[in-house]
Amino acid sequence: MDDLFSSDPRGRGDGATVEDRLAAEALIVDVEGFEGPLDVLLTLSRTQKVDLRRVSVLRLAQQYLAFVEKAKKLRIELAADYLVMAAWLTFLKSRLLLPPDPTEDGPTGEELAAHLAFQLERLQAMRDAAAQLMARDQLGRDFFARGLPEDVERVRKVRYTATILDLMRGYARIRTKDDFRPFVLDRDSILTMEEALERMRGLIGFVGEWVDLSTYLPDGWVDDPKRRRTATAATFAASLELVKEGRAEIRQTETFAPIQLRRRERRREP
Amino acid sequence: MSHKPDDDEKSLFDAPVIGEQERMVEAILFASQEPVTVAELNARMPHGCDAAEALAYLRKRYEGRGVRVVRVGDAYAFRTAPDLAFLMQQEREEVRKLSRAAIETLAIIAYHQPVTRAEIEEIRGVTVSRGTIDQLLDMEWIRFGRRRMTPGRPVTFVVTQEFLDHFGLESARDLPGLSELRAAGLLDSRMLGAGTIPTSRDEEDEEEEMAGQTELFED
Amino acid sequence: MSHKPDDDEKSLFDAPVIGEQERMVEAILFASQEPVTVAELNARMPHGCDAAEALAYLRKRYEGRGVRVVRVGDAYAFRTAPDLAFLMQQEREEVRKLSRAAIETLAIIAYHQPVTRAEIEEIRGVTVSRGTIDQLLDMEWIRFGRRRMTPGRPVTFVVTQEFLDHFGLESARDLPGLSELRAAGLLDSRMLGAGTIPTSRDEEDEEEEMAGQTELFED
Repeated sequence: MDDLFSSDPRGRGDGATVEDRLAAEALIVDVEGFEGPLDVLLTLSRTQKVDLRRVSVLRLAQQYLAFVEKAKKLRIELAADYLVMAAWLTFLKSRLLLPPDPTEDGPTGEELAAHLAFQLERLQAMRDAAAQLMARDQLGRDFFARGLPEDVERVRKVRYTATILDLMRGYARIRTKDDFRPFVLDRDSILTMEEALERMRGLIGFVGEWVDLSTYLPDGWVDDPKRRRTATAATFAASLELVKEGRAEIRQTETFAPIQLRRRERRREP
Repeated sequence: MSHKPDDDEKSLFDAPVIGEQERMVEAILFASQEPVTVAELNARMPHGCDAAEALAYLRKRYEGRGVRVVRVGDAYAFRTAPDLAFLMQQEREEVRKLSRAAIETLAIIAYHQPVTRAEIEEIRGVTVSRGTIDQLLDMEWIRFGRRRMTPGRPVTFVVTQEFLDHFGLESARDLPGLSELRAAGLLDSRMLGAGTIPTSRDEEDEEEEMAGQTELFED
Repeated sequence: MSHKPDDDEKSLFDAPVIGEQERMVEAILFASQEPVTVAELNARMPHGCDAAEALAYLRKRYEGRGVRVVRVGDAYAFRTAPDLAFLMQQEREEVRKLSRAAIETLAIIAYHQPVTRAEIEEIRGVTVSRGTIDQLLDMEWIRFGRRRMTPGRPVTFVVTQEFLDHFGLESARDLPGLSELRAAGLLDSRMLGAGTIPTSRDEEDEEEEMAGQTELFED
């Protein structure tokens, strides 16, 4: 990359040429239209009118810095990454201009410059490729699929299957209904429908008047909202069960009104 | 051929040759979402084309092929040749796990056969739907056994050879007992005392005996 | 030809003659809007058929016709000849307008696949917004590829069969200019250590090593 340095007419000046300033000014006009700093660099590199592989990175750095300077002067808010790039290019510039420091690690200025040139070339190549891709004949625009596809009729056949383990588990589940609950955690704060039903069966026989469902909630299940919720749900479900059995009647006068319950009078035997 | 558009009006350009017109009709019929009439074809094709003629050539070309140009009302479309309709059907086998109800019912039949429906319900604690039994009969995993010699002469169910084959059992007696289920970790250790499971019941078993399930564990 | 199913296994019936097989492939491909793989063809055709061979005949038969058999990845489909596009105004679909960012991202994925988001950003020099990737995923032009075996195990993106189908490509190897780009080293993942060009990143982006793209277009 001999020409890295050659096209900087003033050698090590950090000012930019008139040309660079003009380029910078032109860019400022639509800074919004750029897709980040690399895009700006690519556009700037075009002003050098050389093959991207022969672009002068040093000059590019100066052009870019001129662009950022110009933006600052015009009080144009540049996104942070534009400033990060400016800082990095300043660093690159110093590396390119100063003799290499043997104590310093990492890539040399020339390597960095070469990599930047590579990135620009690669980005340009991808843009060209994208343009070529979009210029191709496209399905639904230039060539077409069958407009009236004939669907394959899917005849579904279901085959059921089970393993012997399923069978054994199933049997174990039935034979140990009360004890065998391998996957259920015991939860103290859950009132089951069965528990509620048992309780209600005992109580309902005594209540001939309409009484709010909430009065059936067991002691100790009223204060804690969580416990109250589960108790209410279980008690409600149990009431429905009693109604279904013909042992109780249930009513609610309007939406969200209290739900009331009373014993159902047994019809006298004929 | 008919439908030739304005013969008198001379076109600036010659109409495409008929082979080219045939290609056009082919492409239009192929891509169109509906059958296309000759008038529509003519309207879409370059001036001077004779869609009817091109269509006639195209129909000829597709005679005996896998698809054909067919007439639908006064329009035309490509359709699969009728003798290849079988290719348009795809049988897909879907393997599904047996439902819990079916598995439990099946397990009870396997462990207690011959067993009546009432007995199954007694053991499961819930009613057994017709569908579940039908499904198992359908799969040929269970079949009807001898009728029970009790009032009502209820039918019994037993497992089939297919069932044994599927589960790799020589006989229903090979099914593991409760103690083995427990040893395999399938049973909670809180289970009641040990007991074996009867793998079959004699026909003289009375339905009345089914009252207490615990008896089933006592041998 | 390949995909001949078990030659050793004698079928009870002889496979249909090749002309008949060609008709079958014709019917199946005609019926489907989506490309159909050779494996699917073989699965749907009677035992003993060689869809690949029948396909070769079929492709030949349709050369120069108004519709053609095109290859899309490892699948085949009928598509109208592009030179007849002018007849298809009615069928033309409104193609979703893609942003410049989306088009670039798509090209980068196509030429560099499998490629991580960080690599796309490295190439473009800017963050790739979620929306861009989502849009391409949504159009089913890209999909997730294998995770990169580097720290953070980032996901990669690859183009899909729909992408190939849409752009009339037989495979990703047929992308325009691919070999030139590769020869120029522009598809290599070159990275420098410290001090590389800054790319603005989203904070959620995984920091990842740029592994060599050995998987590129292998198969």
